[in-house]
Amino acid sequence: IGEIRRFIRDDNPIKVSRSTKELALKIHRTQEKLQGSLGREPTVGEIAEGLLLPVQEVVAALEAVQPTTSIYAQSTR
Amino acid sequence: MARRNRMSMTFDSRSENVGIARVAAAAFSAQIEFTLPEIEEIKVAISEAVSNAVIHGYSDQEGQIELAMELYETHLEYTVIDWGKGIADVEQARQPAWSTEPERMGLGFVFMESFMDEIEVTSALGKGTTVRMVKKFDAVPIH
Amino acid sequence: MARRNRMSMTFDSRSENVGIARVAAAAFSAQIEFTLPEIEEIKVAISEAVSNAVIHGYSDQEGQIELAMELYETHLEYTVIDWGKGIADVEQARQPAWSTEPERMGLGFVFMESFMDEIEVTSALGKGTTVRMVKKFDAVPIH
Ligand SMILES: Nc1ncnc2c1ncn2[C@@H]1O[C@H](COP(=O)(O)OP(=O)(O)O)[C@@H](O)[C@H]1O
Ligand SMILES: Nc1ncnc2c1ncn2[C@@H]1O[C@H](COP(=O)(O)OP(=O)(O)O)[C@@H](O)[C@H]1O
Ligand SMILES: [Mg+2]
Ligand SMILES: [Mg+2]
Repeated sequence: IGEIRRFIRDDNPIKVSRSTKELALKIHRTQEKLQGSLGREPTVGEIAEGLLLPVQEVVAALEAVQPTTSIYAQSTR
Repeated sequence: MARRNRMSMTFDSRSENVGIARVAAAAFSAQIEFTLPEIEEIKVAISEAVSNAVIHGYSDQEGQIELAMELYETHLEYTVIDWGKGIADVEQARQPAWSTEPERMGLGFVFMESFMDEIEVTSALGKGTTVRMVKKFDAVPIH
Repeated sequence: MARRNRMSMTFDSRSENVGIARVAAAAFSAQIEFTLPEIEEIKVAISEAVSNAVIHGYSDQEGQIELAMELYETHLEYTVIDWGKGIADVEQARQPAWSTEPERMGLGFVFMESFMDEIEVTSALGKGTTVRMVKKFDAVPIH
């Protein structure tokens, strides 16, 4: 799996700017923090509220740090 | 059942567009108070359906793909259509680990099935394939 | 000039869809190595055009909106179409601070003009409005 991950990352054609990565990191931190305080998985709306961002921007930021095609599809190559 | 929202997108059969369709599907689905892991599952199901259209439907040749998304009171419906080569035996194609290409894992339909509540595949050789997937939800809060 | 990619989306005239169209446009545009501020600008221009279709074109009534996006060698083209009420005087509508609604700022077209390289507005009363915007780029690296 580590090998596949590294392959995907090296091969990842999307140049993700640092600020998008930072936003993705912030989203994950908010997710974890809310998980702790709520005692359950927070919804996208709760995460977006905490970050004062529209829900669409939250889910799009997470997509931008991922490879374009499915990891399942790529890992077979 | 009243439809609350609809968006459909049509795009060239290119691997770049799988990621763009994923973003749009995630954003459309975020109208419902899903958790991030739930959104992630929806994205995987959409990716598998759309990349099947690119890879198998058109075998990397030119063609159009449609992704239609509809929001109802208690479920979301996603339909992925291609007008490519079609599937000879749908039941066989949906079997775990079954693939027409030796280097592939044959798990696309398995992921779609496990991450969605319903999946319906209709296909005709030389005509194309339609994959309709339904994701249910309890709450009705809409952003 | 060869077209390298195309995606078009059609959606209900609802304010929720402005944000979805916005992130889809950002994802489509990210095929080119724009800087983040440039992507932000494209998103603002798209939002302004789509929200004009929702607010003015259909005045919050039902209707369909299309956003077509095309990638060429050295430019991107975005076309936003509505089949709503149309604009009586396009030249006047494009003036800074001009709005038919007293509480609005009338800066939508100003943003579209300053963030895109070209903008073309065609409209007919009772028929609808088409806003075509072009964003140029130098390099041709495609992801
Ligand atoms: N849109 C499609 N058009 C033509 N054939 C398809 C399509 N989707 C799936 N198939 C067929 O079904 C098989 C199984 O699909 P899937 O479970 O996604 O596995 P994989 O993509 O790894 O082969 C594919 O190998 C292919 O033969
Ligand atoms: N799609 C459209 N359909 C009908 N009228 C429009 C449309 N887009 C713009 N307009 C008209 O042009 C005017 C100026 O638009 P804009 O610069 O975006 O400012 P604002 O939206 O703040 O009014 C609007 O007030 C409206 O009268
Ligand atoms: Mg597959
Ligand atoms: Mg406006």
